[in-house]
Amino acid sequence: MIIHEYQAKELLRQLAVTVPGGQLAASPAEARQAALDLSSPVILKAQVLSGGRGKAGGILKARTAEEAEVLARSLLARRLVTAQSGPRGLVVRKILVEKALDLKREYYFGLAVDRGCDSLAAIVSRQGGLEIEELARSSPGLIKKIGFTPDEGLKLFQLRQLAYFLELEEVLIKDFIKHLQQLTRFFLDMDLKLLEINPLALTHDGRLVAVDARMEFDDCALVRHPELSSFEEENLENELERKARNFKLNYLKMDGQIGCLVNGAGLAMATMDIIQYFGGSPANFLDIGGGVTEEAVSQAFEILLSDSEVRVALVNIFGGIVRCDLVARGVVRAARKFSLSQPVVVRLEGTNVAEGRKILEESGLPFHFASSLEEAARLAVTLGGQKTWAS
Amino acid sequence: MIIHEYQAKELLRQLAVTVPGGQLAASPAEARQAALDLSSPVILKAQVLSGGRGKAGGILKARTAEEAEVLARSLLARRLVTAQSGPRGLVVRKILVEKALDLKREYYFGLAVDRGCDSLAAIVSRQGGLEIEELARSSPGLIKKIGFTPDEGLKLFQLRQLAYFLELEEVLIKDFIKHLQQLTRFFLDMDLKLLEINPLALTHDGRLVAVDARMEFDDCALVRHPELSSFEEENLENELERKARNFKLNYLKMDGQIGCLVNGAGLAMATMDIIQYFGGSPANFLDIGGGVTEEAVSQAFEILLSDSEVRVALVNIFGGIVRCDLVARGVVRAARKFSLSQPVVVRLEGTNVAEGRKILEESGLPFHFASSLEEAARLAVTLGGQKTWAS
Amino acid sequence: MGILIDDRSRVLVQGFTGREATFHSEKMLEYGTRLVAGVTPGKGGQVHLGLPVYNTVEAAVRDQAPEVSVIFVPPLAGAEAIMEAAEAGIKLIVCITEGIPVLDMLRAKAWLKKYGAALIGPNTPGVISPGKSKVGIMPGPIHRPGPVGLISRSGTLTYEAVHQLTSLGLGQSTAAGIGGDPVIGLKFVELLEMFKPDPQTEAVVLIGEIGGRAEEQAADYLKESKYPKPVLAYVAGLTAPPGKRLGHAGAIIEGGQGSARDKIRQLAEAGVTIIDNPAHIGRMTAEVLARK
Amino acid sequence: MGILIDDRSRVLVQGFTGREATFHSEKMLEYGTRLVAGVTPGKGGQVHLGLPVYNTVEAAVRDQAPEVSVIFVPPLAGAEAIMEAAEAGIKLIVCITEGIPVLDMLRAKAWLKKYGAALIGPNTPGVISPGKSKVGIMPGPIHRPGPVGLISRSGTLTYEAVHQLTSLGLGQSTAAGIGGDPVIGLKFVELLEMFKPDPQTEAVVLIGEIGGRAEEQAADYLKESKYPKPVLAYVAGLTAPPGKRLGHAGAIIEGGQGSARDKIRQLAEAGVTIIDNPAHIGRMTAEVLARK
Repeated sequence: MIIHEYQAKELLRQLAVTVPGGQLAASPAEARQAALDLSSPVILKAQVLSGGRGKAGGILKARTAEEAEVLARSLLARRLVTAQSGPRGLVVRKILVEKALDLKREYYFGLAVDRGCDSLAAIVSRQGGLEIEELARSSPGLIKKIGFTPDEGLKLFQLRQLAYFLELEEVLIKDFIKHLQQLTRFFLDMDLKLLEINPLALTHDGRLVAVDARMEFDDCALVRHPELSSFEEENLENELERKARNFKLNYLKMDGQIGCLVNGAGLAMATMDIIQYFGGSPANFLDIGGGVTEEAVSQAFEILLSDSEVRVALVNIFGGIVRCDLVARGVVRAARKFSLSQPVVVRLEGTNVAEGRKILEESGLPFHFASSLEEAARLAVTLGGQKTWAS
Repeated sequence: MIIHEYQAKELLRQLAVTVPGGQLAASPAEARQAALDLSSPVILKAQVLSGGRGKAGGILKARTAEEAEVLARSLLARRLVTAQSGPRGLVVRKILVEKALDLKREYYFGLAVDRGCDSLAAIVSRQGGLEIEELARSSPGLIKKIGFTPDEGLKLFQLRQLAYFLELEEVLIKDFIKHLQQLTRFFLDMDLKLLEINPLALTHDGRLVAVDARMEFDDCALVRHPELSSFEEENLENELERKARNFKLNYLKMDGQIGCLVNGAGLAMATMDIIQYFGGSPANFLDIGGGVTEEAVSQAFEILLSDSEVRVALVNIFGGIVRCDLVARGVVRAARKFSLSQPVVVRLEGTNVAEGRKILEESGLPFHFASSLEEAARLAVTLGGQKTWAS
Repeated sequence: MGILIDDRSRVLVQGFTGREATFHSEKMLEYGTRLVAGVTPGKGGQVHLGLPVYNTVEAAVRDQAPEVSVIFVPPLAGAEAIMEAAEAGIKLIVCITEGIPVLDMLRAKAWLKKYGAALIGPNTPGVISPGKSKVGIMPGPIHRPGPVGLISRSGTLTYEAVHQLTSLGLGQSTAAGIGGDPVIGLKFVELLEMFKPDPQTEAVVLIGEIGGRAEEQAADYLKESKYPKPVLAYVAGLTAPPGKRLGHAGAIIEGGQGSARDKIRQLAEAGVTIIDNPAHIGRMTAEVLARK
Repeated sequence: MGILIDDRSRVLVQGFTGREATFHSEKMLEYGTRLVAGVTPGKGGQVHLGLPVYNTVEAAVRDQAPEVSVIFVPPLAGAEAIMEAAEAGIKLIVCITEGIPVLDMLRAKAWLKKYGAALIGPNTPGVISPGKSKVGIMPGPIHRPGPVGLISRSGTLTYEAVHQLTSLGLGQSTAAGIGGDPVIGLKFVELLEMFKPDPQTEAVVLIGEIGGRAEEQAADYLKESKYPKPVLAYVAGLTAPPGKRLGHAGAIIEGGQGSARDKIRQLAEAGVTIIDNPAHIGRMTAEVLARK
């Protein structure tokens, strides 16, 4: 679970890490008031769950309260299209208005799961502001990475190594180390997968300030941290995704016209890929998972069909734990409720395939049956009747 | 630093570990009142910093309040001689009066530094009450030991192994594990070297109770735990030892007549050994350490001389970090103050030996000089004028 | 032959008496897997599916000497179960459990190093050496013994691949799911290394997906080792949007790294036959084997 | 020859600019020890005693390539200093610091394993190969090069032993203090193993004391290895009362174990010549060497 910048900063503040003074604004008027309260100039930062906001025009400077109001109106009116958001972009519901700071130097600090080493890593860079992956390519010499295990944590001498690598002034080092210890503790206690402060800036008056912050919590561990559930509620981009979450379905809205209902993440990705392979465009990723109920399948199919862009649905099930008959019953139930208008291509294989087929056939609903993944994908693309407009 | 049973039990109570109801008594009348408050029968337990109290008669059962008073009077009147106390025994200043419990089974539980493996160990035994070393010799099959590191701690599955090894009833296991987790956390957080609950008893009404408890804290880590300093104050057996502690001197009172002042623990032990080798008996262990000051040497020599049993003093210094002249000055200062009555044998070697010798010679005090360890020891024993009466 | 497991492998089930474990243990027994015992804390001494139940793996190992353990416990108990198996001396641990927190898994991995145990998973369908032993939850009947080694990060996509192979008459030596999580045990490289000397295996199919660097590492390994058998690969996730988690905790394109395109390019450069359509896994494998 | 250090050993000083470190570094330089740099966080870039000072061991190793580090830092920083040295690639770490908490040392020991570094100490006077290099705080002038290897758990008692040897004309190949703490690095066994092939060393003297099992382990090792050189031992603490800490954190008789009497008996059974009077260490060593 990724949380918003303003939420991450609130957590940092609780950890006694300095963040810029700021206020959250949901309207141009609130942005204006925030600029007045903080005294201009201020920075307006669109609160969307995506990196690359700056390049996408989601971070703007306002010299006056009036300018803050105008800029806030423009931000709130549109969807922000970033490198990660997909072409539809992301709705800007809230803006973080922050006091503009006079920065002397900008660093990068991050704690992350290092999949390559099966360890955790603390990463700093002498240059901040850019994406760390970009920096790693362009200027690896500016980056220092120290691996550590959850049990051992970061040792004091390692924190000193990071501090001296950044060439921090001696007077800042003690505080820097103390903050890193607290952040590491927080990372471990709260099951984070990523904590980035970028830039971590040195102001002209000699303070280290977290100018931007990004936190990702481990979804698998959220059950250990009920205090995070409010973030979870708040941050689902999409109504359909929220509904899917309630039924423990893995659903992700995309930009095509062929809705997919699949069991298993790998098969679901492969299904999307083969749709594209044959010139179609998937409307979503949807993995119903292994321990699914008939009710959840029905909900999943409803969610899929409620996407108004879906022109054809493709059900691709390879029954293992999941039984084909259970899926068939769930699909039929949802289709009946929805007075199905789109064509539905169904490919069933594996556990209880005969029973599943029978249920679908006897439903009287207009299902198109395919006997292989290839046939199913071709048929769906044909019925979808057009090439994708996504790249 | 070893703390008293009643102190250890207070700490256990704070960790939500069940201990018998009890009151501390410093007089027979208090013991009587405690027995009345707790309702007899009660157990009276002499609070001395030594194992083997039971065998030494330091743990007694009183069926009535009157009996409690009588037994408390006898305990408080005498010195308790245990297997570890030395022949002089230990003064009983306080008695822990506890409700006698109806025990069904007795176990052993311990957490300790395992020097053999350079790790920590959790140890349980199906039989409690005895010293664990004795049990390890007589019935190793009743003992289970699990090693762990401070960073990894004890894993849940290891705690289950301990619980199932003890053949605890299923209903007790959850609590047992929870308590062990808390004790382990406490052990690690507070820098313990030993935590023993022996016996850990199962009562007839199905509760696990810490009937006796022993805790040793790491002296080197006490500076991290200022909250423990009150225990430190309270628990020094001997006035001289207390005074020595204030000057960071390692002093331990023994039962002989030859007082020793030495630099270095190994050399101090060797000095005691050679005194005994030649038929004498050391009055103390005293290591003045490496970073000692003239003032501390003076205090050390005063402490040594204030032991009324000391008939002769032996100063054995091999100057390395410690300079012989500094020691000489300290010794002279104390000797002057004390109007020295006992003979003092001095053997100096190493850094600044000539200056040291000169200071002693010019003091006009009656020092006996020896040029080697052997000569010094022989001379001290001769001047002491008698064989040791200690074994 | 095949790798990892065979008909002599003695298998323990952790979390034995649970609903899922019971269902799949029955299936494994039906398949012929040599289950010897199960562990469920608090149920020690019971008999379940005709097998003895123990409170601890330690006790089960002492009495029944299993070499392999398959884990069906709740997510938050998963890492502990792995550590318990390793400490008790189990040499191959197959962890079916899905949703183990990543910090837990990092702890478990550090632990495994100390005990020299191999881990498959977590979040895997398991391992099957068709006709010999099935340690996992995959549908047994779709498999046939044969010459193809299969290593996959995915579950049902593996079934799809096996189904295509079997439909064309191509059996499998061993099919192993390595799991879809960010932190897993054995990866492509280690299993490729095991397939290398296996006389039954004539070709290896890799089923990869976006995220992580396991495919890239496999490419490096194959290039350096001059791998003696043909290798094919399908990588899922060409259409996946960056920065989004797709079902598998591991399936996410992170900061431009781990994209399907990159993985495919690197595997191709290492001489791997790329399968660009998931419906052609069987067909292309048959072609490669025919060409040999 | 000798063991551990020689005149080519490049030595780093951790906690370099402190009072004690400065004093002893001067003495080491006087003795001819090849000090190449020092570390004091916050003083990087300074020059101290003519040597460069670094903020981190990492930086010092990068620039000056020391192989040995000697640690003079406060007790609560001791374990960290050991870990820092090990991680930076230092292969021999001599920790003079006294009073490091035991849990800290357990962490440091686990850490050392990962990096394959050897530790001498803590709470040791250090190591000296007379005439070649002195890495520690022992008084240099009492030593002479010669045929006796010395391994000791004590500080000043070692000086006493060396003094006796040198007075009788017997020099030392290497004298190593292994430290008086409960958790230490190399012990008797590892150093005996190093002395075994050393051509300069003709006899080894062990100075033990109560507490722990290092002497017992040495006895076991000597028995099993059929050690080819004569070994003598003095064990301090025959008069020590049980259960009391005698100066050294390690010098305590625990629950009837680790008594001087037991250690002496086991060493004697292993064929070690027991020195029963600490004033006879030199004399008895001379006798044993004369008999050879």
